[in-house]
Amino acid sequence: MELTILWYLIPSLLMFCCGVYGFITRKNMIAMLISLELMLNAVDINFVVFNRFLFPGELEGMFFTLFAIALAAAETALAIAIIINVFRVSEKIDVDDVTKMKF
Amino acid sequence: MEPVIPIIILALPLTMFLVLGLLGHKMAHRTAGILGTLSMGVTMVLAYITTLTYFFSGSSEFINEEGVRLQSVIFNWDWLAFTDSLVIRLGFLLDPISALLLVVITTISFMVHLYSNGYMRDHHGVWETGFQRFYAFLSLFSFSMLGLVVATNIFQMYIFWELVGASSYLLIGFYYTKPSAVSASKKAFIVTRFADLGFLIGILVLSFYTGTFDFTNFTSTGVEGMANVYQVDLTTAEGIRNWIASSPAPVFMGGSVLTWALVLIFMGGMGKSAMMPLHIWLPDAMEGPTPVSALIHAATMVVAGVFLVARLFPLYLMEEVALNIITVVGALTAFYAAMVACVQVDIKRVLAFSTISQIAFMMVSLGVARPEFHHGLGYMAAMFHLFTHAMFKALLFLCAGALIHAIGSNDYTDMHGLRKHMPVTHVTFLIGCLAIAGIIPFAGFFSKDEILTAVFGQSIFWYIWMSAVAGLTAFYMFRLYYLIFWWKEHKTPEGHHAPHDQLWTMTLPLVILAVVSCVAGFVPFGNLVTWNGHPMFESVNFFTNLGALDWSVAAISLAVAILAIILATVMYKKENPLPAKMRSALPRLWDWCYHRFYWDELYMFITHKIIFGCISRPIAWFDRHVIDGSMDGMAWVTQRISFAIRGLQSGNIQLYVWIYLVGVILLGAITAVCLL
Amino acid sequence: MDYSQFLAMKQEIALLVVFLLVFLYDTFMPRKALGATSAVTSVLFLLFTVWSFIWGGTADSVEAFAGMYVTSPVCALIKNILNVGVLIVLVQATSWVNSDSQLVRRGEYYELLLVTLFGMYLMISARHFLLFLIGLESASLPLAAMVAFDKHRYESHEAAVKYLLTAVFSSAIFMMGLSFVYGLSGSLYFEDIAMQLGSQGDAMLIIALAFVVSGIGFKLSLVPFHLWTADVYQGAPTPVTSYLSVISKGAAAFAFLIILVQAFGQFYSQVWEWMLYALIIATITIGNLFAIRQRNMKRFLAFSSISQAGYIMLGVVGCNEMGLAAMMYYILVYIFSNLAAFGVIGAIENKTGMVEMTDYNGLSKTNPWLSFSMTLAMFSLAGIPPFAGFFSKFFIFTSAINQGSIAIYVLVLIALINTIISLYYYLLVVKAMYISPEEPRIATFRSTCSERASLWVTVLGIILLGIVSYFYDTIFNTVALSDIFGFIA
Amino acid sequence: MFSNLLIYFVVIPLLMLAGFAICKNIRQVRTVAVAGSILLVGLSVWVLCDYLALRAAGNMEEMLFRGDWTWFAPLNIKLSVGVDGVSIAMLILSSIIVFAGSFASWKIDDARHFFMWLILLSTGVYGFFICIDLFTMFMFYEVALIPMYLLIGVWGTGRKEYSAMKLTLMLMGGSAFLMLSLIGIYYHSAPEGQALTWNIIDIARNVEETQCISKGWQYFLFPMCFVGFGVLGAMFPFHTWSPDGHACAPTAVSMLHAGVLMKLGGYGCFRVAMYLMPQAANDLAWIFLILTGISVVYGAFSACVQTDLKYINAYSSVSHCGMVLFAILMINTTALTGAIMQMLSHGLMTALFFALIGMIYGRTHTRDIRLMGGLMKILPFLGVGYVIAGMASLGLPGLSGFVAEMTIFVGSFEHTDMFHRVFTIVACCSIVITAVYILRTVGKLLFGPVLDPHHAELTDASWWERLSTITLILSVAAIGCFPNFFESLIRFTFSPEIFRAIGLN
Repeated sequence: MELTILWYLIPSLLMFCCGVYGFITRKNMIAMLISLELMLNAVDINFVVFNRFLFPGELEGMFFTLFAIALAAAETALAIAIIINVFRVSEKIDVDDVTKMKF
Repeated sequence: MEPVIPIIILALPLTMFLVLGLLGHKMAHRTAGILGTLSMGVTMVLAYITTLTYFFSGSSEFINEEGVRLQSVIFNWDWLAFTDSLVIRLGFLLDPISALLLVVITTISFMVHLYSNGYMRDHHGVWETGFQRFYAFLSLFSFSMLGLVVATNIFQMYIFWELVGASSYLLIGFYYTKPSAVSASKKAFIVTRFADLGFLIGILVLSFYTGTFDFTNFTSTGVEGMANVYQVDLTTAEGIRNWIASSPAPVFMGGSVLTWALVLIFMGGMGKSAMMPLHIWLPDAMEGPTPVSALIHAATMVVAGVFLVARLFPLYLMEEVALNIITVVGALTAFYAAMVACVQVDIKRVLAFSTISQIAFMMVSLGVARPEFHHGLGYMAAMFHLFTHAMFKALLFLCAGALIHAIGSNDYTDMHGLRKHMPVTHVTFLIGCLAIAGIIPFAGFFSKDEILTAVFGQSIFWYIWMSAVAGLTAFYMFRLYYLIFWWKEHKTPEGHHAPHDQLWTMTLPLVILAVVSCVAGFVPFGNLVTWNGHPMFESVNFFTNLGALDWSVAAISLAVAILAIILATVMYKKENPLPAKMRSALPRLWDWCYHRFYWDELYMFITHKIIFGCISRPIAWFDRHVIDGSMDGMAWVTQRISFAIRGLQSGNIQLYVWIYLVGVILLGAITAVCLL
Repeated sequence: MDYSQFLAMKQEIALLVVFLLVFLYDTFMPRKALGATSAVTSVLFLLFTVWSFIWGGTADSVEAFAGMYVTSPVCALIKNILNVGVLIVLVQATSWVNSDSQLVRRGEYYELLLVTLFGMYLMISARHFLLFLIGLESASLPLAAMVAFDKHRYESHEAAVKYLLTAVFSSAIFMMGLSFVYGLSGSLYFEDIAMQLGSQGDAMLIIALAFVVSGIGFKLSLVPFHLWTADVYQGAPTPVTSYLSVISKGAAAFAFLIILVQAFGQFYSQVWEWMLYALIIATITIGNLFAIRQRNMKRFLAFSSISQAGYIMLGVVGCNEMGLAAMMYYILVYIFSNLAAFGVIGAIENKTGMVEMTDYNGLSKTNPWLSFSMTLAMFSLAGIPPFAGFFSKFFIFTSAINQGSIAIYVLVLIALINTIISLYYYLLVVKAMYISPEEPRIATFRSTCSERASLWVTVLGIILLGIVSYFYDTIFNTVALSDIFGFIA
Repeated sequence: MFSNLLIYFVVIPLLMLAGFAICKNIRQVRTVAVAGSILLVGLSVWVLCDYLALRAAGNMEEMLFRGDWTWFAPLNIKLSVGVDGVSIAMLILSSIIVFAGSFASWKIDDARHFFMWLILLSTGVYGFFICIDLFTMFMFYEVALIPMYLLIGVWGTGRKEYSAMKLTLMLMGGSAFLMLSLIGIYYHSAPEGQALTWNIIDIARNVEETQCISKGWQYFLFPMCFVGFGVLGAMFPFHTWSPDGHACAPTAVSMLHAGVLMKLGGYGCFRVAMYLMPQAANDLAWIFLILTGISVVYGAFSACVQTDLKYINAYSSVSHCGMVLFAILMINTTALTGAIMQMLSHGLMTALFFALIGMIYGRTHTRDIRLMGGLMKILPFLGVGYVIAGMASLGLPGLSGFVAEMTIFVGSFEHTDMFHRVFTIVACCSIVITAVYILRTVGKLLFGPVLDPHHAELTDASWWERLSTITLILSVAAIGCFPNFFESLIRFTFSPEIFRAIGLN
């Protein structure tokens, strides 16, 4: 059977939604970070797929994906560092506990 | 006539006001008194000169060949130009009535100035505090009153009208530490101010439709060949009436515009001349020093209303209605005031009410005056009575002043039997009483007789009515006379010296005025002051007035007066139970008269309960709570909202992201829905 | 390839040079020489700023890398405006950076800051979404580190977490949007996107546009993408907050306009005009409503800056040279006014550690000059003449109304009514300082010379920027030459 | 630029500000203040004389002393100045009141900063009156508004924080609408294809010749403009800032605010709203006539029951300023002349009132008339001054109030229809109510026995107080005695060939 573009787009969309869902529901910040990664990767898939199916012969999407991966890595590193800092200071890693500043 | 003298007549009192007002407290009392009196004397002399020139010089700008007296505008300066045609001018209009009023005002004013030198200090010669201020205000008043009577246009009249109001306010409130005086002055000002509102609106209406303020454009036509000289005639007034009738909106709420204008203007007159129902300020005005009452509230200012009507008389002739209203108001007021005067205890109040009643006489006589009847006899009579009344009423007030000064009280109950102690005052007061009672040959007799004749010519009913009022007048005046000078005298308390006649400064004016009151009646007014300047008699001599009497009327009024006097004698010559009997016979009537028919209470109710209580306070409340509240309310609501939505900023990242997401979706969805 | 086209990026390169110098100095200089780091940086940056004012600009727009990167007089100008702001921030930061708690990490602050600035340069000059994304990320990621700079303050870390997580989330959304745009247009060049998309508006594109807008709206902290702002501003060290509040906002605003106009210009008036309406009204109103209640000065200024962002967006609505000029002028004035406020706050915080509004009661009695400059800042932010804020507000409203439809009048009226609310809370500060009868809590002190210098500059700016018409005229003339709005039919 | 006389109305205050900045002690501050205000009075008189000379020489332009200096070229914003009779009258008024005010606040504490803000305020006022460019007018307008906040907040009394905040927010709220309408006017200031302008005269000409502001736009812009200025003119129901503000403000500020600042409202209504949008003015006048008619009577009535001297005067200001707007809306030469006269008259009179109230308050430390009495005996000078002010306020001939009110009434009466008639008569009634509350106040405050024995040893006015009072009394009397001079000065502005924007005559 023929694999149309949808076969790729729908999973990536699902992935994205899972990421969003996870980000909003999980209380552990590391878990939230993982969900973020899901979202970013979904985006990458989108780019690759669009490039591959709609505009073959160009590489713009691919390149974008490469950069995006790098950026995602950087973000993760930074995020983890900061989360560790928070843990150091407040002994907590639960997102509900980092709500000192509000209103 | 050269404008120099007229200008000085107006300028002198004004300067005196400024000088005494600004520098007065630096001067010695005596200096201030003398200064004021002298300047007033000069003014009086100049006024006499002006008047005599007007009446007897026979110059062509004052009288034409067939002996018709003319109106001549001595000078007329632009003061304020609203539009090209509507210009307020300050000028000097010389015609019979203004000339007459010049004499009256300056004479009485001078007498009062003289008299006050004595009156405004106590027995030990200690001057009243604010003596200089008193003279300053007197000068201010004289200035304003003179300006009023010589006004060339109705707006100038209004200006000085307000000024006399203000100066009377200041003079009534002269003893400003006395609460009663303060409230009296306030009352006087506000009541007259209310009347002036009518006057003002009347002026606005009249000037809007006629496009002018000048009296000469209302009532007279220019004499050809002579600038600034006019002759009174009806054609102009008729022209105005027809012009208004042909204007787009000649009728306003039933009445013709002209009627409205005239009635409203008359309302101003009612206020100043204390006609019912705007009379209530005059009795209280007696709180002021007695000379002031004599000058302002008996002789001059209160007749301003009469003068105003007389000034516009040809216009009033165009509107029968207005004249009838004037008659009715006058007649009612006259009777009412006379009734009240019969039971008052305070002698100045008695005089005040008699003043109201006498002015009402003049009003009535203006109201009944018609050209077709004896060349408008009523008009002449009114002016005549204005003159004589000014003299004898001033006399009476000054006598009252002398008494009060001697006794230190306003109540006749503290006086009784003073005829031995104060002979001069006694005699002059008696003359005054005879004059006002209308006993031949005193001044009052002639003027009042003319009035009654005029009324008789117009309607029998009002004639009877007014004769009754005349009787009442004689009655209450002699009641007052007996209660003051007869009856058994009080024991002088130890340590007090017995009452006695006052200084010459105070007695001299009494004597002069008494003499005037005796002879004034013989002045041949018919040839001097008539509504259109036409003389009434071909030739005049000392007995013209006697000759001109309508003896039937005269006899009746004389009889009525004498009867009234006899009645008064019987009741009050010596202490007897009759008055008490009468009082208990008609308790209700007595009560009502004694409380002046509760007019003041009514006004109190209207002002305090209705205007303050039902209008001002609610408005103030509304302002504080509703208007203010709404503004504060907005602020409050904003605060509340900002407090209510603070939950969005919960500090929880996931909620932030959630809102973010919803925001994005909404943004996209709404836009999509809107566009596709 | 032709390396000479790197020369087009001379401002960026010069900035990198400055960055490297600072880095090397910080790394290899002996300990005792490090005391001068701030001075060195400031001087270097001052030189760079002057240089870029004089030689940094270009006569006309220059493309590089097949049009991924474009610089033009306008871009140079906005970069210069940012430079001025950054310079002030650097000077203000001095005393904080040299305080004991920060001593060890002194250099890093500057390095991170310069990197983010570099990122913003890229955002401004990018004409291709990849480059833009790189700029965006390199402008926002180091900022997270800077927010977390205060190692010993918990708030600092909490702020950092909030900032980073939400930032990444938003950039994910942004990239998702991009992917759709790419799918629809087949290109990431702004021009090509504009061409390809033509004027076809299908739902998918609108959703994509919403995603993109939200991504940049997050940087601008437009409601409802603003929720991180208050917490981050409050938690971050004051010099970082001030940097965050003016510089990155300015860069983002400009980039936002470029993207909307050049990539989605064809849709103007159909799509994003309405999005902007909604965003502007929400931003101004919500920002003000929250600001009313704030008592912490930094948090208060956070919300005030949110509503200010709404006013800045009015310049985009205008969507013409006048609007762009008004917007840039507004950014310039806003930089000065806000930095004046933050300068005072920072000075006081460094001395006493007080940031509550109630701490400012009776400040005028003890520190008249500080309160005076604070008052000027507040008046300028509230748009009171004769201070610069009035002019910028007036111009931005004028440019917005240029469109002339009643809808715009309504929009501007709402904005104007909001200025009353904002006036209220700005006056609250003045009231605390001048009117409040309580005893002053802050004793008289003498702020460091760097702080005073920065305050002088900002106050002068507040007074002169408006009255001296040179600044606005220059901006307008520069903008008038640009072809940015060439796409708008 | 500095060859133009008018510019000095802004330059002198700015120099004064600089002077205050370098002043060392109170003496120097006073010197600067007095010197500056005298200079300003002199300047305004000079301008007046020049103006009359030019007119006499037959110069018929609507604005003299014109000057245009480009400011923001891209938006065609100019600093363009020019005056006609009306503005000159306002300038004279302002300088007299600034003069009197600086003497009235002789003993204020922290005089340096006080005068700085006060003079900044007056800078705004002067600028507003000399400018004929919408942008600069608006800028100066707001410059004049904001110092009030600190002046009241810092130097005020009573609920000063609340009042200051309320006043500032309400006035700024008004100016929000104003700004929108001004920008709107700008975008319709010229027909298609011509350069837009902020210049009032050009706009008026364009409106007259090419109807560039269409009727619809006028209907949209006029109310916003009129309300915007009307708030400052204390138009019902936007007057509520006035009582509180005045009650809490220090003497000189009340003087300047009630005397001059509230005139900005009336002036603006006439100069911008009516002048640039005549049709709307003609068609919508009735709405605002109702509002102003209400505020005339409303203010008077609520003044009747106040017990705080400043509240009484504030409400009477509401009534009198309502009269100004009322007359402006009558849209005919006489009424407009009356309106300007009323501005002059009310400005001086109310400044006099507030000065005296401040002086009395400074002695008795109360403004409650129920707690005072018989002051005439103790403070004769202040008492007499107060009576004169009162007489002016209730329209006694020979003082300014009478002239202004009569002109207004005569002008308003030129309308024949029922609506205008009724409202004219209602307005006339206010003079009686005015008499009521003025006499009530005077009676309670000055006359009668001395209520509080402590008042017995109060001292009468000092020389600076006398000076400031006498200045104002003289000006009030001058207008009252020689009205024709002022009226002709003003009326020329409305003379048919010049006053063309509002299509009357």
